[in-house]
Amino acid sequence: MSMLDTAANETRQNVRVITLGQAIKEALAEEMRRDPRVFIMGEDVAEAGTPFKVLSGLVEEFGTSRVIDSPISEAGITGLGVGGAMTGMRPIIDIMFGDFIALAMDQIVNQAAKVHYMSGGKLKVPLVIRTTLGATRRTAAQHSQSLHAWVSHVPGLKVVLPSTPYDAKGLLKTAIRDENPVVFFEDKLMYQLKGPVPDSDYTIPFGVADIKRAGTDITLVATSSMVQVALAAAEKLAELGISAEVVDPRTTFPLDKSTLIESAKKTSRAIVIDEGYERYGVTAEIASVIADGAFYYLDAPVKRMGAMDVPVPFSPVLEDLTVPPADTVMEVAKALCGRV
Amino acid sequence: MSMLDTAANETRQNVRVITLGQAIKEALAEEMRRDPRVFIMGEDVAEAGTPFKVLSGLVEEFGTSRVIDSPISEAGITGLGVGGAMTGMRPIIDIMFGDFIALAMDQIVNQAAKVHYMSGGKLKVPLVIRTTLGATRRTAAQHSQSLHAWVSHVPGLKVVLPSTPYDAKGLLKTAIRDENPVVFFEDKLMYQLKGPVPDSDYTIPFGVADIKRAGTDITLVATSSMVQVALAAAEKLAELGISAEVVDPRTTFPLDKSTLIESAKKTSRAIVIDEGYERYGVTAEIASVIADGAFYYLDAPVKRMGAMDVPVPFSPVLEDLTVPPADTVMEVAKALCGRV
Amino acid sequence: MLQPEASQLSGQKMSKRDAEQARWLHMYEQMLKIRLFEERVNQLYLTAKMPGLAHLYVGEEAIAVGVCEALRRDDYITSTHRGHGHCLAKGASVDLMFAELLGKDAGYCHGKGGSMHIADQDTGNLGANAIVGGSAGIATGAAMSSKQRGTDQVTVCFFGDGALGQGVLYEVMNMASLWKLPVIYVCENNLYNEYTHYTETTAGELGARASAFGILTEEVDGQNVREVHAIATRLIERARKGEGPGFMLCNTYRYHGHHVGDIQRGYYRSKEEEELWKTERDPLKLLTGWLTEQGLADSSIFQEIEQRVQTEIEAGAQFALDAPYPEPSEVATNVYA
Amino acid sequence: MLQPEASQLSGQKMSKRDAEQARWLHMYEQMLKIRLFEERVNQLYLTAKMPGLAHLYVGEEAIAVGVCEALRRDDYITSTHRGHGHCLAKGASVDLMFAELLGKDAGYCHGKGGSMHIADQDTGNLGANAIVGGSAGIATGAAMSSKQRGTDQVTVCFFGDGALGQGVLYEVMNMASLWKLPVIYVCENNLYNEYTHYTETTAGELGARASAFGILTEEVDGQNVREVHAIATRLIERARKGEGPGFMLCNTYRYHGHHVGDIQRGYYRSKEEEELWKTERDPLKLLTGWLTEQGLADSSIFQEIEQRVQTEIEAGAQFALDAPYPEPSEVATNVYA
Ligand SMILES: Cc1ncc(C[n+]2csc(CCOP(=O)(O)OP(=O)(O)O)c2C)c(N)n1
Ligand SMILES: Cc1ncc(C[n+]2csc(CCOP(=O)(O)OP(=O)(O)O)c2C)c(N)n1
Ligand SMILES: [Mg+2]
Ligand SMILES: [Mg+2]
Repeated sequence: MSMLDTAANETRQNVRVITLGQAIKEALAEEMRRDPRVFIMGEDVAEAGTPFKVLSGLVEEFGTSRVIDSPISEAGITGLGVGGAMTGMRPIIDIMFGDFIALAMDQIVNQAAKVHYMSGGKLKVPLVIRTTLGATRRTAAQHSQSLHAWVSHVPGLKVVLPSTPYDAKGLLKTAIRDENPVVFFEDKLMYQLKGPVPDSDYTIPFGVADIKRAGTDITLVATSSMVQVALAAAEKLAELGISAEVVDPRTTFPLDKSTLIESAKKTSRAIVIDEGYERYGVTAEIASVIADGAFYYLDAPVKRMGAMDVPVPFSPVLEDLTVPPADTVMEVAKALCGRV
Repeated sequence: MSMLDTAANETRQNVRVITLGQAIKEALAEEMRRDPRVFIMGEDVAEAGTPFKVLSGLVEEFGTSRVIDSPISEAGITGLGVGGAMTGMRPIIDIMFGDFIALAMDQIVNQAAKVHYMSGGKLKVPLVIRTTLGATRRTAAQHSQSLHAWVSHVPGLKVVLPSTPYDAKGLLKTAIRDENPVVFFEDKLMYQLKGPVPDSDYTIPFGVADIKRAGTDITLVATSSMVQVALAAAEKLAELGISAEVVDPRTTFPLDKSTLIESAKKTSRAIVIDEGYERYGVTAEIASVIADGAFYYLDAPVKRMGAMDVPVPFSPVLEDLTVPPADTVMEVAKALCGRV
Repeated sequence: MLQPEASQLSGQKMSKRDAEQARWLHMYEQMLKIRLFEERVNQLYLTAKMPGLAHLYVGEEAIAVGVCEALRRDDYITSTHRGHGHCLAKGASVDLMFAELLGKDAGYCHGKGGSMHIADQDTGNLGANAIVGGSAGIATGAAMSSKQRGTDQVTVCFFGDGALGQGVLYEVMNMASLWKLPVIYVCENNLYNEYTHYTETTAGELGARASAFGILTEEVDGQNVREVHAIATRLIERARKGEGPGFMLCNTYRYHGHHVGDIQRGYYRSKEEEELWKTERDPLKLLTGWLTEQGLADSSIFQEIEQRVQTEIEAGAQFALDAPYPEPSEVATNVYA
Repeated sequence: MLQPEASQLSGQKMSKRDAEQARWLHMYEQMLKIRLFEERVNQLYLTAKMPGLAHLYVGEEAIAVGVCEALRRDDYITSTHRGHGHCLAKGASVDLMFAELLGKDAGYCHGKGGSMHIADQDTGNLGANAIVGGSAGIATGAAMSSKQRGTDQVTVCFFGDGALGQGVLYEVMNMASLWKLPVIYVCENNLYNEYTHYTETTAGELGARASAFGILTEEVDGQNVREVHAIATRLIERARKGEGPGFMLCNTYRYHGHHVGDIQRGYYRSKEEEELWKTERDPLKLLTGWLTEQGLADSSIFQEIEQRVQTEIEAGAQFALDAPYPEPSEVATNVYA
C-alpha cells in the first residue's frame, strides 16, 4: 500500500477481505454516487450484470438510465462514449472481452486518444473503457487474448492493469476521475481473487509501480494475471535461498520507469512477465527500458516471458502451455542467478 | 542484394532505375499476369489508381473485375478478402492510409490471423493487405501514423516494411505468393524514391535482414522510411571517422534476429530507428532482442529512436519535430561511441 | 445436400409421394440428430467431461436443416458461436464434432478450435465464429470468390439477431447487393442477444435493414422446416442464377440458456414463454404432426429413426471420450501455413 | 443561430416581410462567406502558402447554412474533412480558421489540427473528422449526453455519401432511434466518394438505410437553402421536443476537385456535368434570384454584402499570414489533459 495513496490513513481502518470483482463493483458504485455524470454502458451490463456478474446489483441501485444495456456494437458504444465524454459526461464503456477492442480501435485510437491534442487542448475525453484479458478459460482464440500492448503504444491513452482487489478499487477510481481516455484491463480469472480492501474512499495514482514483494537477488516485473505467478515463483525461489523482488507497474502508461530500473540496479537481474503475446508486446518495452536504464548494473540479460506467440488453442492440454507458469519462471530465474 | 534472393543471377541484367511506386506496380502487374487468382480491391484503386497514383494503369490492363473500386468500408473489404482467400482466390486489399487499419483490426486479427490455426490447419488465408505509413505530409493526426507494431504483435500475421524499390518489388511478390495473411506497409513519402530494379521476376525471402551499409563501429537498425535517415546519418558519421553499419530487417515478422545480433556483437553498439510511436513500438522489440542476444558484447546500452509519443500535429513546424532526423541519429551515435 | 440413400431414391423413378416422404423423413432425422447431439453435449457439460461452455441450438433445428437441405455439398456456409446445428445440417459427422468439443486430436480442428470454431472444408463449412457478426465478411467474400472463379456455388451466412448490431454486416450487405453476389444472409431471431431481449437493442423493422440495400428479404417461421426449406430453396436458386443475394429473417427460440451454464433465466425471460415455444412451436413436433396427418409416416417410423440417431450419437460421444488429446508439440503447429 | 444585427431586428416589432428579408439576406451572406473563404483557401494553396491540402465546400453552401441557421449556438455539430463550410455556418470566425489552415498558433487548434480537424467549443463545433464516418459516434454520444444532462440541445452530424459505407454509422443510428436521441444525420450526397460515383459504391435506396432503423428521413434539394432550412427546422425542433432523430439526404455537388490538388477530373466526371450544376443549380444564384423575384433585395444590396464579406475574408487571410507559428515546445503539450 504505497504512501502516495490518498486517504492511506483512513484506509487503515475498515479493511475487509473481498474479491477483485467486488472491489471493481465497489469502486463503480462509490464513483456513481459521488458523481452523477458517471454512467456505465455495455452489452448485458444491467440485469445480467455482465457474463462475469461483476456488475450485479448496480442497475438496482442506479437504474437503467445509468447502467445501460447496449446493442452488440463495440465501435458504436465506444463512439457514444467519446461524444458523451466531450460534452460533460463521464462514460464507462464495458467491452466484455478484450479481444473485442479490435472492433473499436478506430474510436479508441483515432478519436478518443486524439481529440484533446487535435483541438489544441480545447476538448477533452474523460472516458473509461473497462475490458478484460487472460487465457486458460477454454474459450479459444477469439475470447482469450491480452491486447493491452496495442493501446499502450498510443499517445493520448492511459492503460491500467490491476493485480489485486486493493489496486483494482483504487486504480479504477483514479481512472474515472482522470480527464483522459483510460483503458482498464481486468483479468477474467482474477475476479475471484480475494484480498484486503478498505471500504472507504481512496485512489491510487497512475505511474506508480508497487513492490508486491521485496527481494535482493532478482527482479520479477509482472503485470495483471502474472503478478500471482511471479509471487508463487518468488516463494519457490525463497526455498532455494534466492530472494526475488516482485514489481508490479500497475499502469503500462504512465510507466514508472525509475522504480523498475532502481529495482534492477539493486538486484542486477530481471525477468519481465506479462500475459500478452511476447512478440512486440509489453515485455519488450519494459525489458528494453530496464536494459537501457540499468545497463551498467546488470549481471545477466533481461529475460522476457509473455504468452506463447500462437493463437490461443481450445484444448486444455494445449492452452495451458501458452501462459508462463510459476515453475518456468522459477527455472528461468534460477538459471539467471547462475544456479543449475 | 542478398545471395538468397531468387533469380539473383538474371537480375544482374536489365536493371532499370525506377521509383518505389513503380516497383510496387510492376510487382502487382507481374503477379496478376502470372496468377489469375490475384486481384486488387480497395477505395479508388481503379481509374484513380489510388490517391498516390501507385496503381495507375493496372485497371486498363486487368479490367474492373480484377482491380475493384470498393465502397469506403475498410472492415468490410478486409472481410471479403479473408473469405476470398479461404476459398481459392489471392486477394490484395488496399487500405489507403495505415491509420485506417484501426477500422479493420477485427478482420485482420480475430479472423485472418486465426483461421488457419483455429481450423487445425485445414483452412488458409493467402491474403495481402497493402497499406501505408509515415508522417511529415501535413495530413495531421489521423492520416500520418505508422501502426505496424500492432500487427507485428499478432501471431498468424507476417509484416513487411520495404525501404527500397528493389526490396519493394521482391518482397511484394513474396507476400502475394505466401500462403498466410501478410500486412505490407509502404511509406507514402518513399513512393518517389528511385533505385535499381530488375525487370525480371525475382522474390526476396521474408525473415532475411539486409545490410544496407557495412560498418564496424556501431549498428543502426532501421526500418522503412528510417533506412534513408540511417544511411544519411552513416554518411555524416563516416566524415567523423565513425563506421556505421545500417541493417534493415525488411520484415518485422519473421524477424531475422541472428543478423541483428551478429551485427551488434561485431560493433558492440546499436541504435534502433523506426517511424512508429516509440512507446511499446517496434524499437522496443528489436532493442530487447539485441540487448539480450548481444548482452556480453555491448559496450553501451541499445538506444531507441521512434516517432515522438504524440498524435501527429498538423503545423509543419511541429510535425517535423516528431520524426527522428539524420542529425539527431548522428548525435546519438556519436555519444554512444564516446565522442563529444 | 441430399444424403446418399435419399439421392438414390430420387435417382430411381419413384413416385412424387415417396420422394416427398423420403425428403421430409430425412430432414426429420437431421433435426433429431441436432436435438439429441445438443442434449448429449449438455450432459457432457453437466458431468464435467467437456472443457469450457457450449451454446446449444435446441429449438432452432428447422432453420439449419431447412436451409442446408437446399444447398449442395460444395456450397458454403459460415456459422456462429451457436454453430453445432449448422455444422451437422451441412453434413458434419457426430463423432468428429464431439471429439472437437472435448479438445481431442481427432476433432475437426485437432482440438484447437472447440465448440465455437468448428470448420469442415469437406462439407463447405468455412467455420463457426465467436465474434458476433464476425463471419459476415468471410461469407460475402466466399460468394464473391465463387463468382470470380466462375462456379455457381452459393454461400449461406448464419447469424443471430444480435449480429444486427455489428456495422460490418451492413458494409458487406451493401457490396453483396452492388455486385449481385450469391450469398444468403440467414438471421436467426431467437428473441435474445444473450440475456437482453432484441427489442431493447434493435430499432425499426429488422427486415428493412436488408431490403434497404436492395436485398430480397423474406420473413420466415423458423419453427416450420417446410416453410424454411421452401423459401431457402427459392432464394438460393435465385442467387445461383446470378440474380443476387437474399436475406431470411427467421423467427425462432432457443430452449436452453444462452450457454450451458445459463441456468437461472428468470430475470430475462419467463418459464411460460419457454413452455409456450416448447409445446406449441417445436419444430420436430410440427413436422411429425404434419407427416402423420399426411399419412406419410407413423410413430413406428419415428421410433426407428430415433433409435438409429440415438445409436449414432452414443457411438460418437464414446468415440470422443476415448480419443487421445493432441500432442503438446501441436500447440505451435498451424500458426502459419 | 441568428447574428446580432438580425436578432436585434427580430427583437423590435418588425414586419414579417422585414424579418424574412433579414433572415434570407443573412443566409446569403453566410453562404457567400463560405464561398469566398474557400476560393481564398484555393489561392493560398496555389501560391504555396498553405501546408498540405484542403477539401473545398464550394457548391454545397446551402446545406451547412440552411441547417446551422436552424440551430442554437449551444447546439452541437460534428463535421468532416470537407468541414470549412460547417464551421463557418456554425459561427466560426474567418481569421482564426485561416490561421488554423496555415498551422499558426492563433488558429482554433493552435495549428495542431489543421483543415481536417477544426473544432470550436464556443460555437458547439465538436470538430471536423478526417475518418470518413468517424464523427457519427461522437455526434450520437453528444446527443445522448444532452438527454442525460437534461438540456434540450440538438446535435447535427454532417457526413458525405461515402460515409454510408462505414458500418459504425448503422450501429449508432440504431441506438439513436432506440433511445430517441436528439441527433440529426445530414448526408451531403455530392455524387462522389473521392473519385468514384456513389452509384458504384452504394446499393439500394440511400434514404431507406436510415428509415429502416425507424428514423424520420427526408430527401432534400441541397442547393435550395430555403428548402434545406425548412426541413432542418422541422426535424431539429422535433428532436428538441424528444421525438427522436432525423435523417436528411441532401442532393448536392462540389464544384472543385475532391481536394485542391484534384485538377484533372475528366476521368471521373465531365465538364458538362460541372457546368450544369454551376449554372443551373448554384445555391447562391438560386437564392439571389428568389430574393430579387420577391422584391426583397436587388443587386446593390448583394454588392454591399459582397464587399463586406470580401473585406472580412481578406483581413482574415492577412491576419493568418502574419501570425506566428506555435513554439516548438507546443509539440508535446495537450497530449493529456
Ligand atoms: C463482437 C462480439 N461482441 C460480444 C460478444 C459476446 N457475445 C457472445 S454471444 C452474444 C449474443 C449473441 O446474440 P445473437 O447474435 O442473437 O445470437 P444467439 O446467441 O441468440 O444465437 C454476445 C453478446 C461476442 N462474442 N462478439
Ligand atoms: C475511413 C476512411 N477511409 C478512407 C478515407 C479517405 N477518404 C477521404 S475523403 C474520402 C471520400 C469521402 O467521400 P464522401 O463521404 O462522399 O465525402 P466528400 O469528399 O464527397 O465530401 C475518402 C475515401 C478516409 N479519410 N477515412
Ligand atoms: Mg439471439
Ligand atoms: Mg461525396
